[in-house]
Amino acid sequence: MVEITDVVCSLCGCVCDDIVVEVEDNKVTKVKGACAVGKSKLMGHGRIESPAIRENGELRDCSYDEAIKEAAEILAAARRPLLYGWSSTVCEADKVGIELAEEIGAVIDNTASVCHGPSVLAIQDVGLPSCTLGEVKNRADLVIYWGANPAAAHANHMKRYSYISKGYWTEEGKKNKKLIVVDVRKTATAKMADVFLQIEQGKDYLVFSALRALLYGYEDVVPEVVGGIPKKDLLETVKMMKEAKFGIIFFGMGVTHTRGRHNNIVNAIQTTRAAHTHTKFNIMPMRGHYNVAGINQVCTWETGYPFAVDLSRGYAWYNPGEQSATDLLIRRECDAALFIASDPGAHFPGESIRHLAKIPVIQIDPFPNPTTEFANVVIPTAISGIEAEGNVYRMDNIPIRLRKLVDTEYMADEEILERILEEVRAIKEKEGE
Amino acid sequence: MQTIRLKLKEEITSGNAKIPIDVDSLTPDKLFGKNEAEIKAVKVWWGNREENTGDLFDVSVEGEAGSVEEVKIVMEGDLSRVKHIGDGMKAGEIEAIGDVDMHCGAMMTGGKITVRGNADCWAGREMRGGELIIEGDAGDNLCAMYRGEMTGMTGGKVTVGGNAGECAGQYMAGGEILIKGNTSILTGLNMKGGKITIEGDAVMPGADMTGGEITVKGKVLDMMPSFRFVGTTTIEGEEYKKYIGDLAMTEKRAKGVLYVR
Amino acid sequence: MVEELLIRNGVVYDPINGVNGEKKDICIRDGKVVEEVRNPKVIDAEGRVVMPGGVDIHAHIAGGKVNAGRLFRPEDGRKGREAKTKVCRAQSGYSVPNTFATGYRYAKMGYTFVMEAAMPPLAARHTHEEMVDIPILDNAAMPLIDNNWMTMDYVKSGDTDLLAAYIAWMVKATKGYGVKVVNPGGTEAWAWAKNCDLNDAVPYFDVTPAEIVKSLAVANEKFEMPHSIHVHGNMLGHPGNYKVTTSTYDLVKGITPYRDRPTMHATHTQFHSYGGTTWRDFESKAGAIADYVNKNEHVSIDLGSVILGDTTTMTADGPMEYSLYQITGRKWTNHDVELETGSGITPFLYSGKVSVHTIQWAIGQELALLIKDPWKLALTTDHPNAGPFIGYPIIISMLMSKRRRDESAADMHKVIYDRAELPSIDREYDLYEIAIITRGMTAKTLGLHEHGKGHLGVGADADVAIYDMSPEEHDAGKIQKAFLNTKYTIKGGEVVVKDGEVVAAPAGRTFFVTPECDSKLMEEMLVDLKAKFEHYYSVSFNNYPVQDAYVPNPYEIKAPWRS
Amino acid sequence: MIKMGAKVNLISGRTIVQGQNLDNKLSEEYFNEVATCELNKADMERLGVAADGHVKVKTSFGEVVVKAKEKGGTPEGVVFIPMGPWANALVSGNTHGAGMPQYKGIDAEIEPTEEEVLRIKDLMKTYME
Repeated sequence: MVEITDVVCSLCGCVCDDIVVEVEDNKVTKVKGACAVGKSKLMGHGRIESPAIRENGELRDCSYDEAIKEAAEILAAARRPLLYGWSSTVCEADKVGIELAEEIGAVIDNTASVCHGPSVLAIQDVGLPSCTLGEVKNRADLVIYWGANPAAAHANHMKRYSYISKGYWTEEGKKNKKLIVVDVRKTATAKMADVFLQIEQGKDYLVFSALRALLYGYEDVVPEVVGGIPKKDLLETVKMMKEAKFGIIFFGMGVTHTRGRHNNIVNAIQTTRAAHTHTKFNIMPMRGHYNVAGINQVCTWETGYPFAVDLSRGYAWYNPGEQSATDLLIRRECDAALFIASDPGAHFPGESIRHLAKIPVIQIDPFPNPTTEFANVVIPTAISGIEAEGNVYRMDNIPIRLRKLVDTEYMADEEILERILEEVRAIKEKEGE
Repeated sequence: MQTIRLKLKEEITSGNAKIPIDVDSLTPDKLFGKNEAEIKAVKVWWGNREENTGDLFDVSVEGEAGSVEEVKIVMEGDLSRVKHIGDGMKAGEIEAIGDVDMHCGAMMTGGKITVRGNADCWAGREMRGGELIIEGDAGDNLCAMYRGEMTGMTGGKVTVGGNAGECAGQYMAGGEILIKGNTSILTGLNMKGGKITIEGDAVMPGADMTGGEITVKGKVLDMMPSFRFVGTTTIEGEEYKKYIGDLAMTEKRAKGVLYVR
Repeated sequence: MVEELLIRNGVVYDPINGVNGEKKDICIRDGKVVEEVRNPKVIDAEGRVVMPGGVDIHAHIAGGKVNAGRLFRPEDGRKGREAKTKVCRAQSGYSVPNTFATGYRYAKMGYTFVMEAAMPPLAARHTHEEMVDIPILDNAAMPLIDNNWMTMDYVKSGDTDLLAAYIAWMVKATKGYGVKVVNPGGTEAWAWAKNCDLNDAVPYFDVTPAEIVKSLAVANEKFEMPHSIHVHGNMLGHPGNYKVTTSTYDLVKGITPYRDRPTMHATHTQFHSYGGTTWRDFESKAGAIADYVNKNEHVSIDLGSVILGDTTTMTADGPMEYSLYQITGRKWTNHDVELETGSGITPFLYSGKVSVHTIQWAIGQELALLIKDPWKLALTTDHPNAGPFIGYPIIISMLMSKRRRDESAADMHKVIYDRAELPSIDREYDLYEIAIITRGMTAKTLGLHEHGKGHLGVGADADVAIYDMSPEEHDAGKIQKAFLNTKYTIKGGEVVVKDGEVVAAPAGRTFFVTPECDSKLMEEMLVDLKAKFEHYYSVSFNNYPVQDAYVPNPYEIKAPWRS
Repeated sequence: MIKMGAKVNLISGRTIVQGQNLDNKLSEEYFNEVATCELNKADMERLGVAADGHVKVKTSFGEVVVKAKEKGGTPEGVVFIPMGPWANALVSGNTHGAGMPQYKGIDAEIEPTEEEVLRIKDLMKTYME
């Protein structure tokens, strides 16, 4: 048995890096310090066992070479290919993916587009006053979760970084902190709150604007109830915000997924800016996958833009809502798709999945999932953070290197993509002759 | 007068995938002075490959034009995947028969576009001048800015016969928009100049506006909680409530005017 | 196979070797300058200006805040789009170009080395990931070590040996190049939405910025560090700050450097040379700063000269960016980094119609023209803060042409004639001086001349820029054009730019310094540092240092302890 | 008021068990967690559906059968289906120019049903027709 310390969890945007793992016979046998969700990931699940190609409706096992060649042929022939996913793998693989997209004139998009893509759009409107998670741990005396339920989605978040954690000016943990939760439902997180604002579904935008008006001192114009929340509760919230020495808003998909989308986030950020005229206030998206922040980073420094990048003309054109994966699919725009480290079969609207059944689909993933059901080429891969190492970015954009814990026979994402790129170039060279 | 007819060939959009064609190279000012053969040879992007216009469209030219103003392009066929119609156009006329795809009339500075159908998102994006008429519905982000910019439409006139989607006129700084139907959420978001008239209903209009004028002749649903009521006004014989806002931008900057019946 | 190249008959400006416009051949073998070659490929540089590859001492080209700048400015991205070619990747951006464009555009200007001026240690991996993606250029990055809690603790206890041990660990852990200081104390104060002047106490830490600067300078000189401390002082961008600036210079006056270089490099000095009390009576104090630099040897500066137009400002100086955002009301991003530093970003438009911007524009050039010895200053725009690096050729043409300056001033706000000195200065730079402020001085100040950069002596890296202009050229427009796109840029003996086009894009190298510290001292320091990780950092100690994988093309410089 | 074919506001989102089975979607555990619809007690009663009884949820974009599950803290008239294929059968792909489908706040109708809940593979098959 080998004990490995300082293991980095490759599940959610918290990227906890203090996990202890026991490995026996090249298998993870025990996990300490991870949350229930992270532990489940590190302990492992059933795998896609072999590369496969669909023939007459059934997947037939084949070699890596054959699957890679087939994938390359599909991509090289496509007039409007989509390369999507990228958030549950390492930056090294993402880089190759972007190069492949450039080579074949593809649209490259990542899971941010159905997660915190709206947050990115909002940042492009107004910016983002934020900080690293350690800042929150050491300084925050007011924590607000808005449309986020870390108790279910980021189970270590409060303990490591926010409400329950202990830091330099917060050595007594939650004792001297306040927690405000804004949500439609009284979630497990909401039950811990000092103040729970139960908001009417879809009314977030109005509530943010009301808070801003109050933070700037225009109590007279705000109606008695906004978005289902009584004005007196809004006033109390504003008082807490002003009196805090360091406030932080964490927001989740309760805000990005609902009516208003990115404009809800613009308004959340504007609220933070309004609060900042009184005291220190920051805001941070609760990023989902462990490296969704990373693909946004890599895609930005390589193409200039974080997601939904159209390289069909050889340069990058960026317009979420036009080039994002869901739009391309529902509008039936793409004629081939590669999915890596993501599962649109489970996470895209049914309407857009329908098109996937009609075009060639390549799946690169360690695990079988709904996407496998209609993939034409399936390429199994090593699990980043367990079987392969590489760089990832935490939700606060801090880069951390995933460790390799066990050996594997599966090819890593980076290598598979490099091989596909090589094949594509060979095909193109041949065509050029 | 000269009429250039461009009819999209049926097979282009009849496959499993409907791959859009970008036609920003097919504006009256860019085609002026070209004969039929030359027009057929103009390159357009279809997915990740450039094609000849003549390979995608049936092209015919009637009459002569002495100036760009005398050039009229008529587009026909299934235009629902034809993007950037009249994008950047400076003068002349385009008539699109049927529903058109995104960015119709984006960045146009002059001339006239008539869409005899619906227009998808970003019609009139960053429009600087000229006239855009959409007889049907407009999609989202009508006359808005490009991502990250702080200025949308600055001039010209846009008329929508039906409804408009979300964020119509975002960051609008000048010009006029008339919407005869209803609008979805956040019309005139961040507006700083110009005029929007909505004959139907609107949801949360005027949020974060710092200038310009919005008139809603129908109902306002989810009125912003950060506007100040300042009295009533009569417009075209009807009484309207006048609000200024958005105070969420601070009083100093809240110079937008919202009229609600 | 031996790769040989001969650059024939160029007019060479190589200030480090005292070569001032001599017609000379340059022989290259295996990426280095050599005495002679036998069977070379020949490049005819007849009558053209030849210089060593440019060395930029201070620019923000890679890392968290640069990328945050790209991410939140798609409207900047749409400005510089170029499709991929057989050699080049797709390009985008103007003030915040993507990594590929950054490499190509610098190379086209004849630059072959760029120093990334601010690396937040906790995010050092990010800076390195981007630097690897910048083609052609050799580069390095300076970690921020001034607002760190460890630093302030040792400044307070007065233990500069332990501070030196911390510097050694930090520079090594981040694979960094030297000690960067940005608004010492003020950035920590910003974590509470406050700021610090030079002699204010930092909230909760009971030290002053002045003490931080002085202690860091002392600690830095305990090693044979190639570069001095690199300082962005307090009160950047505030009217009347020139007194803070000279007071900051005074702090390191008595400290002996390890070799013949200053003890402080003061960066983007334009932003620190302001008179007046508010923006209303704002005026240039470039004269006062130049006077100080002329009379003293312990400080070098770079300009931070303004390029008119839209840009993206970004700095670890969080409170400064907040002030700027409050003036413009445009988008604003801030990112405070636990126990270490912070950053702010906001777009900004420099307009020649605005009085303040006009004076700022004048100050950068005044500094260059009033400081007598060009070896004391470097050409920068603090890219992209005062303007993007792609504007360097504009500044070069201004410095070389009084006429161009006068013509430009005539189009600007008339305040330039009342509250700036520029219109009355007649000095014009010659090509030798331009070569000094763009390669000679910068390589020397960074200590890179000992590692093959910034000159063309035998043994130097074969980094050469051949500009398509005659040494006699006086037309400012032609000078600008020549410096924007070289006839040839040669990097490590390989032609990377020809006739203004990138023809090859080899990977660059990352330079980093390894300070060598007494192991007992290191152990003692590590006890304190590990406690900080245990209680306050959100990343574990063992996951903190930058792994070797992030520096695939390393160039290590050892900095021994000076016993 | 919820009754047969009553109008509700549908939201979707994460749960712990859904997260634990992200890499294990073909499992029984994932099915049991994700092919469910959470309602508050009063709505369950008014709808006349028992725990683990089946309900059919319909929107303009699709319909799906899931198990009903009582959950406190859910407001009246709001129903929650964990994010996954069953919830997504009901979601519109229109992103309103933002790239993001509206996964929360969808007008839906709900009614008790005797129909079976589709397994993941069968659900996917419906898209291939």
